[in-house]
Amino acid sequence: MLLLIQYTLIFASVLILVALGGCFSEHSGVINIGLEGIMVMGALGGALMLKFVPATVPAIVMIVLVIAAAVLVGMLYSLLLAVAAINFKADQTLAGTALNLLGTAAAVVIVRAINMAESKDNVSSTITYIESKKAFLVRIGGFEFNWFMLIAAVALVVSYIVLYKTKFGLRLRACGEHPQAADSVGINVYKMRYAGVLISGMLGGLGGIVYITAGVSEWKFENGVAGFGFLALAVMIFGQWKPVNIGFAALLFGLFRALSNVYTGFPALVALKLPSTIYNMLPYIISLVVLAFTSGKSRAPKAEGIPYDKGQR
Amino acid sequence: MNKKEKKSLLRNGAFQSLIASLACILIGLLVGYIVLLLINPAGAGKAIISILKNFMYYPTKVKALQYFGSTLVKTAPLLLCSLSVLFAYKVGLFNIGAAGQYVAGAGACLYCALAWNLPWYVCILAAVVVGAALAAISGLLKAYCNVNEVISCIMLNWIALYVVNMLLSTVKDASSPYSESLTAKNPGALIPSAGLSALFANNKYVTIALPLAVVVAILVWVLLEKTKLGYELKATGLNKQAAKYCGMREKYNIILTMAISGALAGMGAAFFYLTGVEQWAVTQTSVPGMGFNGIAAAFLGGLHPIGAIFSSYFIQHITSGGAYVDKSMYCAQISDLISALIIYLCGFVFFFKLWLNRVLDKRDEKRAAQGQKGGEA
Amino acid sequence: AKETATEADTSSVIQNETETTTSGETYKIAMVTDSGDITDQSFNQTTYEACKAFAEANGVDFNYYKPDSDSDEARIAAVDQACAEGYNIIVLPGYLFGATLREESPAYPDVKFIALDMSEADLRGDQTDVDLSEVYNVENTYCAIYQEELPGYMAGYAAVKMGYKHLGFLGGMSVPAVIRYGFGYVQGANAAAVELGIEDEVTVEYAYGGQFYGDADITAAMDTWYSTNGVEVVFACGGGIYTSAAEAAAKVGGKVIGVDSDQAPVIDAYAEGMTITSAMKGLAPTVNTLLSAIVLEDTWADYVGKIDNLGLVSENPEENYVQLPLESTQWCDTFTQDDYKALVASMVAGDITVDNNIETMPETAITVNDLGNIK
Amino acid sequence: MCERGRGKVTLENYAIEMLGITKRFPGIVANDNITLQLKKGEIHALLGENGAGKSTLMSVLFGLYQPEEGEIRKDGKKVEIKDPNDANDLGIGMVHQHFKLVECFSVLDNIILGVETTKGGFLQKDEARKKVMALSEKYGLQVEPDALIEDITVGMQQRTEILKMLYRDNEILIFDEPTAVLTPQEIQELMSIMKNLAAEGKSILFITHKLAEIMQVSDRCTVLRKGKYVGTVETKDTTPEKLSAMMVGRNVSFAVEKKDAKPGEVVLDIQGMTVASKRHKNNAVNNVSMQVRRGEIVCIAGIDGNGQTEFVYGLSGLEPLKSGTIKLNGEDITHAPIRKRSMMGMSHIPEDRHKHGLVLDYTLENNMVLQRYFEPQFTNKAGFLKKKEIHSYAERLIEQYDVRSGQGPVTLARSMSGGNQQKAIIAREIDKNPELLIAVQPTRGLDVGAIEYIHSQLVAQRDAGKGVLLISLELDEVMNVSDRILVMYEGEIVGEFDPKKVTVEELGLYMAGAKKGGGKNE
Ligand SMILES: Nc1ncnc2c1ncn2[C@@H]1O[C@H](COP(=O)(O)OP(=O)(O)OP(=O)(O)O)[C@@H](O)[C@H]1O
Ligand SMILES: Nc1ncnc2c1ncn2[C@@H]1O[C@H](COP(=O)(O)OP(=O)(O)OP(=O)(O)O)[C@@H](O)[C@H]1O
Ligand SMILES: [Mg+2]
Ligand SMILES: [Mg+2]
Repeated sequence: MLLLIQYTLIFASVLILVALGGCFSEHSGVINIGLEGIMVMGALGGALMLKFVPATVPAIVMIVLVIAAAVLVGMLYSLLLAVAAINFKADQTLAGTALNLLGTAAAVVIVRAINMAESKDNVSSTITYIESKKAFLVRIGGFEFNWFMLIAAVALVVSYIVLYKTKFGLRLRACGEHPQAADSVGINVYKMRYAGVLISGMLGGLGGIVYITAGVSEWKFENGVAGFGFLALAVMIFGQWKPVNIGFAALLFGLFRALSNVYTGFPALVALKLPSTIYNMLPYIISLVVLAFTSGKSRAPKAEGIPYDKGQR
Repeated sequence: MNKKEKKSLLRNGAFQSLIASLACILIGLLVGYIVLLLINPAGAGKAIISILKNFMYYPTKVKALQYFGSTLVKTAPLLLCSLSVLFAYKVGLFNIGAAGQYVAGAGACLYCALAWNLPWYVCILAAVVVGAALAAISGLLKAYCNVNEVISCIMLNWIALYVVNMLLSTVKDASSPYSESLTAKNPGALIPSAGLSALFANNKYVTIALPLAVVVAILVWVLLEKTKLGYELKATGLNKQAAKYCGMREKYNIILTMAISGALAGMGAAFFYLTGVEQWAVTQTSVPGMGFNGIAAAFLGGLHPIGAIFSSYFIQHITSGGAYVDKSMYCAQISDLISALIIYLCGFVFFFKLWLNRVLDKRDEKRAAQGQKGGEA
Repeated sequence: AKETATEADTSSVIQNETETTTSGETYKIAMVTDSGDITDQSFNQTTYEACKAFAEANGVDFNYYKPDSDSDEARIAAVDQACAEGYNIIVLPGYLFGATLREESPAYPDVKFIALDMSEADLRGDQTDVDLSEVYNVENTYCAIYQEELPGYMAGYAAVKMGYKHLGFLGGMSVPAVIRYGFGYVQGANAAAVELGIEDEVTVEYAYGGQFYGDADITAAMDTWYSTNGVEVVFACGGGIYTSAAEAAAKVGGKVIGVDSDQAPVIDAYAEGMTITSAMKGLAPTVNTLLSAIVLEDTWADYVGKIDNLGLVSENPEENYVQLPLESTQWCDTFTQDDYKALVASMVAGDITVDNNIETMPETAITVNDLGNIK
Repeated sequence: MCERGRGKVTLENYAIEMLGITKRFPGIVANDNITLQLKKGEIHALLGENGAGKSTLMSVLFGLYQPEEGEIRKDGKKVEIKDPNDANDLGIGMVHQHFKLVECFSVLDNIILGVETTKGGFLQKDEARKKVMALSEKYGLQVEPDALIEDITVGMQQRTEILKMLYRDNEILIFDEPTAVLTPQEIQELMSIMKNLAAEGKSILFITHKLAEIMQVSDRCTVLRKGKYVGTVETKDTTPEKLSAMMVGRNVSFAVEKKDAKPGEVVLDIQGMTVASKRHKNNAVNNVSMQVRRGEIVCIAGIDGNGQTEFVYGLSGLEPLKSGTIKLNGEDITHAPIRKRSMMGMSHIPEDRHKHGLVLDYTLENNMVLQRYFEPQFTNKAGFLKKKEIHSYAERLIEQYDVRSGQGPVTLARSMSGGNQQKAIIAREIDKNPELLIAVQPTRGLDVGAIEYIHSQLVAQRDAGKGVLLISLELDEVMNVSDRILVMYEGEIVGEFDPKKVTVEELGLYMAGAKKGGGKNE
């Protein structure tokens, strides 16, 4: 049971962070299909930090450094989307897709280059961080608390406040709903959209490192992040672009994900003999069904996906 | 006078797409080369060359021909995926689900071939139908529940993958994670070569799938540009309400568009797996990249069916070329990197054209203005 | 006579090569990975390291190739490529190379093929009725298969003897070698339990990860085994999948059994003394034997055309192709080295036989929960 | 008539001067050396045909576009207006033709957007709310601060836009076609509001196509034609006729001259039509029965939002009926698909030309055949389009109906002026040679020239023996064009009148729902 909770929470943390990322980007008017790729890059940044910082440094230092790395790399990478989508009015779905493909490819190339530089034979795309990773974990009885759970929760609250209680949030959402209006009252739509995308890069990158440290102490980057970025996208929509709902959606999806792995701990479920594929598939099916019913009056930002161009009306 | 000609040529949309695409390719390769240099200056040049040479790497004509064949074999499905993407895109839908429809198609044709021992044409049909059906779901959701097709497609991609893995597990080798080999189980399901393989040093995977793919490309072009149906579909894609207002069955059209798009992707899968070149690994944990590369090919081809033929070949060419990079220095992902870069750069094409036209307009206005001034004076 | 002939034209083709070795012949060794990479922490890696070591020791040219996709077409392409670059000894680890051999061994009569994990069945593919010599080129190919069920048996036996009652088996993908390990493991555990008369106390959780690497999902499953279900030791059998087992074991001081090579060094990185033993098969020795046979001793003739079924050959465990590591195994007074030696002896003698079928889970007195693929 | 502005440099104190402004767009000079001088505290009307360059000129003043030539002065000092911020800092505000409000924000949020008051980054809405309420008191601009824009009437949306300007203490207020979207009542309110503002010393620029409004509120009026400056006149010593002459370059007749109608047999017969409402529980159209005969123009008058839109949707098949029957030429089409209705001779000039009327990203020629691309003359049996025929057909319509655009048949509809977009639609619908022509607010946002033209076309159709059903919000249009007036109020026909026998005032009462059960005054 504890395990179920633990894994639900850790998976949910990943989903919350990444989905919030998508949420910011879309509220600014930029669809971010590229979350998957951003996660990989963020993960890469964090993993390298874990690899190169000696495991002996105090936990808090390690945590800060790793997060900083993941966030930074994530943001830098999301710049690719920002430039293409905002300055060059590229098709956002296209740019996002490119980011996804590029993310994994680049990560593998980089990691291999590093590994091979270290030892000629090590052509693997794997980074190991057995010791250094322990910094994130605190055992409370049978429960393994992960600092990222806290961070995700905080991110959730902060996002809510930023989006709905601050000037920045008001302007950001205006840019996603009606950029011409925002422009006509002197808000710099381009700046705002940059902000939105960069924040999504930040949270996406963070989500990435959380994911690859969630259960293992080494990561093989050929495997990307196994569709978690897309799952997060589903969470965001399921949560109707609202932080609080996203929180719940993430918990639900996290639960399914966890169930698919720890169900052997529940005789009842074992008895069902459902292939775990079913559990893995459920989140996608559910979000489709939910979409079908909610999208009629979907709260998706109106101007999302439409490049903003002063000349156009 | 020749100024005029130059202008008219620059103004020509097709020509613009061509330059744009070439630019994308060049920049993509350049960046790839730089990456190689960073990793290991020694072999960078050799590596990029071998990527570009692909099969020409073989000294002997025979082998070269044979592997030229292999590249073509993999081009056919890519072409169909890119057609799937660009068809939907022309009608205002972004079918990111081509990947999933491809998976569904693969599942359908392999299952028909292995479980029911059906002949190849039936298997292709099955793939087409299933691909279409899957895409039609997205269409339905968009038409009746206004669910953004990109999102529903992404969901369906994963669902398709899981389902197909489950389905094909029932027809897999007892002792391996692969679907049974067609040659062994049901040679009748292999697409006939009709003597084509002879042209490619008896590369037995070269089949009539190649010419068929090209024919389909041409058909797509005709459908889009020349027919009433194309006119209707595009209108619907551009303005649903207007389409309804003038009596088009707009919901039906959206669904039809997705269905056709999905059918193309499904056919792509059939054209790949029914050559026997590859078996399906039921343990795949991620959707095959074919559909996504299709996006690349579609945009690199300037969203033109005929352009797609060449862009698809190019993408496949460098992808296969990646295999010849010296593994002791670099990894094959370099070519993934390059094609990903190219997709990314394709995003800039529209802006490039816009910019080019703006420049031309400015120039013409200046001319006009001067002309007027001259007139007044 | 034939062999020498082969030798002759081999040399004739490669005269123009530059590399020369002690034996005066000129060889270039290439290895092709099956679908994984040479860092799969499994047979690809072992084979690669063995080849490389040999090549460096004897100044032979060596390189490896990785097919660009997981298909026979790609594997064949990789071999073509190696041959085109003048490599004339090709090492192929993994049962997936059957089709490749059928195609390539006749195509390159002057190249020597060494196929590991290659059973006759794999080699024949669907050509079950024709004579083997028509299936592939018996004049330039050597195949070896390992009796993984034996080391698996030993590991299972050892684990129960060491006093562990709740065992687990976490396979990678359900491929023949892995299955043989697993079923052997179950039989071994069963035998030991019966011997100790504790059939009803011993349980084996049996599952495949469906992949050769660990991740959060598999770790979650392992956590359930160790923490919730109280599994004490897990036989992590397949590439990097041990990472998930070790990850989970570390949290509750659980134990792990390594595979293929002595994995104690790798796995103990997670926690001291986590690895109670490893079920090893002698890929490296085989590679060495054959490469030296070709390059150094000119005794290739003794091997070519064979499909060896490598297992136990001697009472002395260390001379066998399958074994447990003598030093890193955690011997205890319920299972001493001598007990192990005795076990090996009786296995050699044939007093103990291990069933090697991979179709159905062996009949056992102990409880086995077959969970199938958990991902 | 005064000379071109550059000549007489300012002695009186102007709030704003735009001197010799030139702005080019691809293929067109939207503003060609235009001069506009706005006095303090005056209401200055800007008049011109569609595409004359009014919005562009205002956009230049508001910093949305940069002019190629010319300069702008505030209180005699030269100023640079690079973007709306600069305009704001100079106290210039604008109510855009198409409102720039965030639908899912509250009125208050929209007003403060861009000039939010914050403490430590957090929004402080209380003072803002006070200030807004104060303003709305002072100028009689009622709004509900917390209502979402998407839930309030167009009128209140516009009041929000005005409050936006006032909240920013703007001195110079630009209104681009503010009345195009308002009901008569709302228009009157707006007029008085503008007067108050002017009285407060604010200077107002006011774009409209309705001369009556200009005569009513403006002090002076500047006229543009085809991007060129024609002149500026004192309103008190000019007349609508003079103005329209200046604007179009010829005399325009307002009274639509037409012979008496000779109604023939019934074309359209509606019995008990009821259409459900998307917004509220009770029906949008409730048990409406009416007829249209050949050779008459029947007009449905009423204030916006009284079910006219739904009525037309039901009639044209865009929405299903809840109950009732529709007969066209005696044939029941209640459940017929849209295409069938169209082929049976129903033409429909839609209310929203951007939403329904056009595929904005299609070329003009493709839009011209939108209703008949499938006919054998444009598509052969094999299902291929006959491009040549389509092209020449489009050229003919453009010629015949004088649709102006950049590149003729191959112009993107999006880039055409609204007026010309409307002409294109009318050409398409009329050339179908329909039995019944449904025209919904066909002259909305168009200039008098265009309006005159369209009215004459409607009459021509009538005289050709077609049935014409006109839905309009503008009383003078109703009175001038129609042969029979039905007033719609809350989804029901509350009265039927003969335009010659009824007064605007009486109609107004019915439209406002003050009187019901309209006596058929025969
Ligand atoms: N952003 C733009 N790009 C290109 N052409 C434009 C643009 N905006 C306006 N035009 C063109 O400039 C001309 C003047 O446009 P403008 O908006 O000033 O007309 P207008 O007087 O406001 O017309 P209306 O009465 O319909 O509002 C029109 O022909 C229009 O097509
Ligand atoms: N991006 C653009 N490119 C070309 N022309 C444009 C563009 N945007 C607007 N126009 C044209 O410029 C003119 C001014 O636009 P505006 O929206 O002010 O008037 P409009 O379109 O006529 O709206 P309405 O019909 O309500 O008057 C219009 O005729 C419009 O069609
Ligand atoms: Mg205007
Ligand atoms: Mg207008």
